[in-house]
Amino acid sequence: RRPKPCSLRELELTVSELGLGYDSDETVMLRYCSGKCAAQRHNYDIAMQHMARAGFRKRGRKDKVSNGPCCRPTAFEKDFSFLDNRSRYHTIHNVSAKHCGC
Amino acid sequence: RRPKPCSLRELELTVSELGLGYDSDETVMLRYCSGKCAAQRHNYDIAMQHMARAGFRKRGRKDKVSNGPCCRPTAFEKDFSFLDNRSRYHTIHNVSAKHCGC
Amino acid sequence: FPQNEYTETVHVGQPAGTAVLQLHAVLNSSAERPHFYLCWGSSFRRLVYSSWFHLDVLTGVLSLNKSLEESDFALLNQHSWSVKKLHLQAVALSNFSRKAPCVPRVSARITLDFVNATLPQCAQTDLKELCFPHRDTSNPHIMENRFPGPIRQLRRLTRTNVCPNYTVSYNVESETPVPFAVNGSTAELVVTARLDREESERYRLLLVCTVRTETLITKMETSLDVFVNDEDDNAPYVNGTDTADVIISFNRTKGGTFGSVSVFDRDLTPIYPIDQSHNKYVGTLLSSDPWVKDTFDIKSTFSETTAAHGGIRETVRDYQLVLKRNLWVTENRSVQLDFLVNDTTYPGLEATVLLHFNVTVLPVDIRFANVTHGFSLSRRASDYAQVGRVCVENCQQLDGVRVTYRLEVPDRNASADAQACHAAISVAQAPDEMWALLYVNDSGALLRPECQDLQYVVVVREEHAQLEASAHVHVRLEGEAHRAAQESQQFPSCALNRRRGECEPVRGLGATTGRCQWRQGVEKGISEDYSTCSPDLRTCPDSFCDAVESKDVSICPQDCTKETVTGGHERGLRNGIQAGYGTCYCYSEKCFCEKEDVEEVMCDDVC
Amino acid sequence: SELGPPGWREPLDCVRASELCNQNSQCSSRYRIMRQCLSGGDRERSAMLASKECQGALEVLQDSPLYDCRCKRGMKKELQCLQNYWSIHMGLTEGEEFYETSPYEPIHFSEEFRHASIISDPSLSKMSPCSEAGKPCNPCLDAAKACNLNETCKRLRSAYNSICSKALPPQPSLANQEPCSRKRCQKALRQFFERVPWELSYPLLFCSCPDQACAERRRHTIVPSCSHQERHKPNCLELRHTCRSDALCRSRLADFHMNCQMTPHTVTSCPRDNYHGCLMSYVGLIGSDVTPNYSDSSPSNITIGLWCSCRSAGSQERQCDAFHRDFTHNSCLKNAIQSFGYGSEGGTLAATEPSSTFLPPARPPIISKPAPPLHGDAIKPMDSACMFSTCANLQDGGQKCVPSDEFECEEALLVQGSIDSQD
Repeated sequence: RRPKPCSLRELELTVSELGLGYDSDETVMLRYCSGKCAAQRHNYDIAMQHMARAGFRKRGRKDKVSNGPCCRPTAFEKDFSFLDNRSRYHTIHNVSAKHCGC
Repeated sequence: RRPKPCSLRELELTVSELGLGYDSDETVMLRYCSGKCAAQRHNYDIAMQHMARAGFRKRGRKDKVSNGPCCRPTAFEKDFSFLDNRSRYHTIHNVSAKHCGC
Repeated sequence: FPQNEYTETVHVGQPAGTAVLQLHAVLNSSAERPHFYLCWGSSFRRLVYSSWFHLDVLTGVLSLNKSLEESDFALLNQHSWSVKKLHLQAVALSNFSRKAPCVPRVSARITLDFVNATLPQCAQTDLKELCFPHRDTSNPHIMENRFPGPIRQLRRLTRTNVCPNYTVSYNVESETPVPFAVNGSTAELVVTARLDREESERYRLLLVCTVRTETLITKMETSLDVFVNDEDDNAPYVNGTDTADVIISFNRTKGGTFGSVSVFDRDLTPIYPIDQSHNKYVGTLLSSDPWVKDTFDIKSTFSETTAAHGGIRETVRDYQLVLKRNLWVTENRSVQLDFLVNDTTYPGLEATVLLHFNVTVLPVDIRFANVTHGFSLSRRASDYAQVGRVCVENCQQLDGVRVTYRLEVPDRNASADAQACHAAISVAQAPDEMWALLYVNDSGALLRPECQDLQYVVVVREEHAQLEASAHVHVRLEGEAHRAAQESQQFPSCALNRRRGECEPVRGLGATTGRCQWRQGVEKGISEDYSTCSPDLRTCPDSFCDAVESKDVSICPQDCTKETVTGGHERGLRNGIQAGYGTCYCYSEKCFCEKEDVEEVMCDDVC
Repeated sequence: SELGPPGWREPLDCVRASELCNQNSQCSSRYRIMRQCLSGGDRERSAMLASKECQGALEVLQDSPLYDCRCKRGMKKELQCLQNYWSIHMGLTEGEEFYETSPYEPIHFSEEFRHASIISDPSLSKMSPCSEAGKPCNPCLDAAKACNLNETCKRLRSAYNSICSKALPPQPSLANQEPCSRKRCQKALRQFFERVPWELSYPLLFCSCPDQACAERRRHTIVPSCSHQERHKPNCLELRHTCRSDALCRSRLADFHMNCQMTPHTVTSCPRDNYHGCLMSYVGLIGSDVTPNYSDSSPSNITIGLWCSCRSAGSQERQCDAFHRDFTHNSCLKNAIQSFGYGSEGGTLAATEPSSTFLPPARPPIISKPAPPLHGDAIKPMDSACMFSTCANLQDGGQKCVPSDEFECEEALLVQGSIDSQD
């Protein structure tokens, strides 16, 4: 199956399932970014891929480098507020993606 | 040793060593981005880290997601031209970073 | 002047009246008398040394007007303490004149090295110095057909009194007889006859100087080349035929050139300066027929050749018929064109040559060589798969003819289903191509059982005369039909795939067999034989973005992409990838070429 | 008639000189007349210049600062300065001089240039493998490496390379279409040589080459296929005419002629042995209509030429040959290139030797036979004459000197005794 390009996806889950430590059964539509960014690579990335494999080691360099753009949020949805299971209000910033990009 | 933050680094090598396939002994000052982006993470990243470990599998999702911003070039140096070992000119675009960012 | 540069040396201490050098002028006739003047170029009047010299009007001898002192040397603000250069200009007029302005290209330039030292005594003087002036690099150039006479003073006038008891004499030698001699009394080199450039362009002379002292005879020799300048004194002539028979048939495009007739001229034709009035040719098309005037022109190109005998340079002009417009396929005529070539600068009578072009314009039939064209096609072929090529007869030679192709169903009142089947194949033609390509327009129709063998009529139409011709096209479908109705699918681009394993199992846009085809490159560096996944290796990649491929860049981005390619590569002349490193693959128009031997690392493994 | 305050006449740049002239009514009116005198084509210009009015204008302008104003290379408003210079000097010389006076200020031999041969620059000599015996040596590649490690040099080199090597897609409609955009390429080349320090740009051009690969790289430095080569070679005089109708090109050509003119009685055969001046004016021509380049890739024998021929030059063949030979057979230019290049051959031009005007490099460049020191017998007579002597009492049958194409013959052995007795 051909890997899909970088795009916005969504999953409905409870606030507790977010793993941020809040205990609340309220649900949230979590939007996140996933997929391939191969089409957005540059000569830089091809060179980094080659250097990471051999070039850096030959020159005694241990730098870790990224060899391709990542599928990341380019904008987040507005803050999300909810009542936890002890009826206290909380607001979480920048947890759900609005747009994705490489 | 504390990991260095995302920054611009440079290394002098021949064009052949770039690994793009060009055969030229001319040298180029390759600038690249390396280092940690820990300080730039959001709630989104923490949630993604948690979901990647368990959350997605529970929901039958196999999406691969990035759990933190990457140290990447935010701008590239101008095109670089050189003569290969058969005295023919080539121009490479976007091979050397000018600025880095997370 | 036979030479436009004169050089000599003058020394401190030489007295007034000392002869420095002698100018000469070549005469047009025996009646002419040259008058020599130092000419007052606008910058000359200010030169401090302008008054130090005198030029004898009749003899052309330049002499010192005053004795040269060390103070004179110091006056000149050139930064050299040993030798300074004095620049004078002179003109030769055919009569007396009070004030002679310098006329460019006609005046002679005199350069004197003023040495800050006295003339060496006889004992210190090298004998060669008595004979020849210092490094005289200016060779005489004499216009042909001029009146014989002296062209150069051989004696070194500034040294005549250095060794009074030596006798210096000159004579001239050459391997072959030459029209040159030395005047024993005046020691001038004399041209003894009118020269003819078409006879000899250059004379290689050997100047022999004999110095007799009491005890010794010394001979000094040096070569001198005398060049003969050209004058338009030869009429144009045709060597062989003055007629060209031209048949115009398939190639009838504007700018097309036909036939050739050569006109020779023993004179030279300077390519530069263009407006030079030497050997200037004018051609006239002698025809009042408007059709001829609108349709034809004569173009000439000239080149310099060397004549068989003597290797003398001469000119040859080739005259060709040129089409001023495209000829229509129906035009059918014969006409004789006369073209008058005139050497306008040749004074004689026979300055013209008449050339003839017997032109036959044949009509062109627009027809297909074969009445039927048979093709086979896999039922699994994808959209834009190429079926084959159709072309009118002689289409490779046809030029200047505009034709368009269309496909029709043979039976006009065929059923809807039959019509739907025939929508499977369509035709495409590139703007400047004479042929057309048949390609799959609806792959879904190919799979339907009711779509058996597809029969078409291909019609070609010539744009201007609206001539049409047709032929029968039979496409035999191979492979299994599918019961279920098939909607046309969305095919991805074959070029997306980066390995054989990904490429060969999948369908792709333009795949003739239904599957993409993998090409494995073998070379190490950047090569035209790069690895890639293609819909049809016969047409992609072939560095040519054809009429079907240009309908959708995803069909063959390797040939058609206009975007920058990432990775080691060489661009095609118009677009596409001429050569690539390792494997070339493309996301729509964005192409990459890189070594493919490692599993792609996901970015976050690294962040 | 004196046009300005006393002492007004020290040489100014021609922009300032023209401003001063325009501030003086008499001068500015003559200046306007002069420009009209020169506005016509070659033919009308001669007639116009001979007219009373133009001659009068010239008389006045010769006393103005415009008469001996000069321009500086790379100065602000350089082109305007050059245009002002020619607007009067074309009138003085009435056009077709073979050699014209350069509008640029004389180039003085800079000590810094002579010392800064590649070997004495630590950052480069470390780079040059030539200094280490046995290692592959390609000074031209070293020069490219040095350039790539300097931001300005790298940027401007990449700029001209990408413009000059970008092929224009073929357009059947255009008759003799250029393979690339030549004008943009030439401009980018000029900017490279004007803005990059010569310590980085000259080695790219004048590196010395031990083998063909290096020489081929050197020949390609200025992208010849685009910067000056055309499908049909023009006539060299036509090339000169095109150049002389552009103020910048005309100035650079005059500068080259002045600084690279072969001058006897010098060691390098360059005027005042100033080979830096010759190189500088040679580089000034690159990116103009008269762009010179190496004509082949032979490592040892440097041959420079223009992309033109003297075929079909008619009676002007000699003048055409003479113009082209100033590039193809120029011992000053050849020596200048070798003198600069051999600076990179490790150790030949030791900067520390006692200073003298010029140290001949290890492999002597092509120098005309060293002229004797200048004293009373100033100039030696024709070097190419053959001399035979016999005793006066013998038959007058001295040997014959057969003329050959290039008439260079070693001085015949003199009859011993008979000549020596004379000295």
